[in-house]
Amino acid sequence: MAELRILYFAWLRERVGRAEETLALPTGITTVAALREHLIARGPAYAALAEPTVRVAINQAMAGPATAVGPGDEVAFFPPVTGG
Amino acid sequence: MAELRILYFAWLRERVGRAEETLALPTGITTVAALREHLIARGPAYAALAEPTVRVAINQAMAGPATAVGPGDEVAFFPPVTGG
Amino acid sequence: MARVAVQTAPFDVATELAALATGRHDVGGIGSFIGTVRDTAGGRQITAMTLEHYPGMTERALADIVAEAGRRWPLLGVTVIHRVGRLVPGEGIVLVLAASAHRAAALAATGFLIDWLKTRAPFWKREHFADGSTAWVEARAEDDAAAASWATTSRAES
Amino acid sequence: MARVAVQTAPFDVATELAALATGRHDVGGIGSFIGTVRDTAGGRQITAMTLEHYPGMTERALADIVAEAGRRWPLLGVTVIHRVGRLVPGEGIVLVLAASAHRAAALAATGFLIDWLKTRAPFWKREHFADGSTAWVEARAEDDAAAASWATTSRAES
Repeated sequence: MAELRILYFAWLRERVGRAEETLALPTGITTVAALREHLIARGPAYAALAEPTVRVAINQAMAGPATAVGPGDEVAFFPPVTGG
Repeated sequence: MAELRILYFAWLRERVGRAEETLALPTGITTVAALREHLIARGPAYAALAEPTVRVAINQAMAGPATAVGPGDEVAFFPPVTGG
Repeated sequence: MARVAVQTAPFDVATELAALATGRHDVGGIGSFIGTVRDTAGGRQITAMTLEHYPGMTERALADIVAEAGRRWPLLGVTVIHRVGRLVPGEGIVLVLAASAHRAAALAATGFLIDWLKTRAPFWKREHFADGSTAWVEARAEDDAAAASWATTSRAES
Repeated sequence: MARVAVQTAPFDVATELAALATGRHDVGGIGSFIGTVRDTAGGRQITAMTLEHYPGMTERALADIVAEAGRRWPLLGVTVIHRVGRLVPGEGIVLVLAASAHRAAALAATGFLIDWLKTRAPFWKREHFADGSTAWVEARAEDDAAAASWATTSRAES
């Protein structure tokens, strides 16, 4: 089955209520933007994903709304970074 | 008697042939430029003072041609610095 | 030539300098930046800071930043160490070292590495206050501006 | 708050960092530059370098440069140590440390201090070559340009 591994970091992890989950990739979801909309529609726990500052990485590389998402990908959502 | 202490550094010290000397301040010498001309006129050992890159400090502060020279001053001649 | 590490343990600057330059006779200058934990933020007293990161991506992001520095300046060695976990005021968070034959490249690369790290490496800081509350540190627009200032032009000569 | 030293002995970076920042909780970043002796100059092999200076004026010039840095950036501590005498390749010549609450000030001050030191502090280097000959190092136009770049504008925000 086509699955995605989804990770959440920092306050996004706290607001979603989990650090990671596995998602069966829904038919028709092929981009970061579509995946994000799909998750937000799942319920109030995912409302934080609608924050405009949220960043996305696909397979540990920064991604944009149009970046392709496919089976087996590791997708991470997180706030702007604050290291250093 | 009105005297000046004169110091030479780096290749200027080598070309003048001494690290320092005491000079009776000649009448009418009141600026760095006049002192430099006076020294150059003393003989070939002082020819290096005519090099355009030579720097001058009066009492351990950088000076220009018009800077005043007076009794008791410490006057230093040296090449452009190359530390660091 | 490049050493990148993400670790909970403190780093030792003398050890890292020695690893970078001891026995080398081609290095003319080493630039360095050490980031440390302050005890105040926005006027509030901080008792500790917790650093979270994205294992795997962090190392890749740091390696990418180091590689970009190596394309921009003639570097002879680079070290980037970033700590994670709980840190208290006075402790070192991040160490950047950049060695080159000449000081301009070493200093410019040091600034570039920390500026890009701050906006591109997946670390997140949480501050712990004296009253027991905590808050995630917010990204600063001036960090974005500093990183963007390196985006298109090399500053090797600046 | 400022430590300026001219010495024949080697400096120890760890000791100087500790003296500058240990026990302090207001420092957020420390910028550093270490200048080291390379083994070549203009394609020729160098076996040693001799550094001469102008005792008295050197310390005054360094103190003036440190004071100027303190006027330009909000610094919490500065260390400048410059060695004189005979040095061999690989040895440290000069150490500059600048501590501030914020990294931009620490890094800018570090660059400023070494650039101004290079053109304003009375040190002269002589290189010793493998064949026994020696030559005084000539001042470089690019060092004058680097120093001049700081002359009129503060770069605290750069």
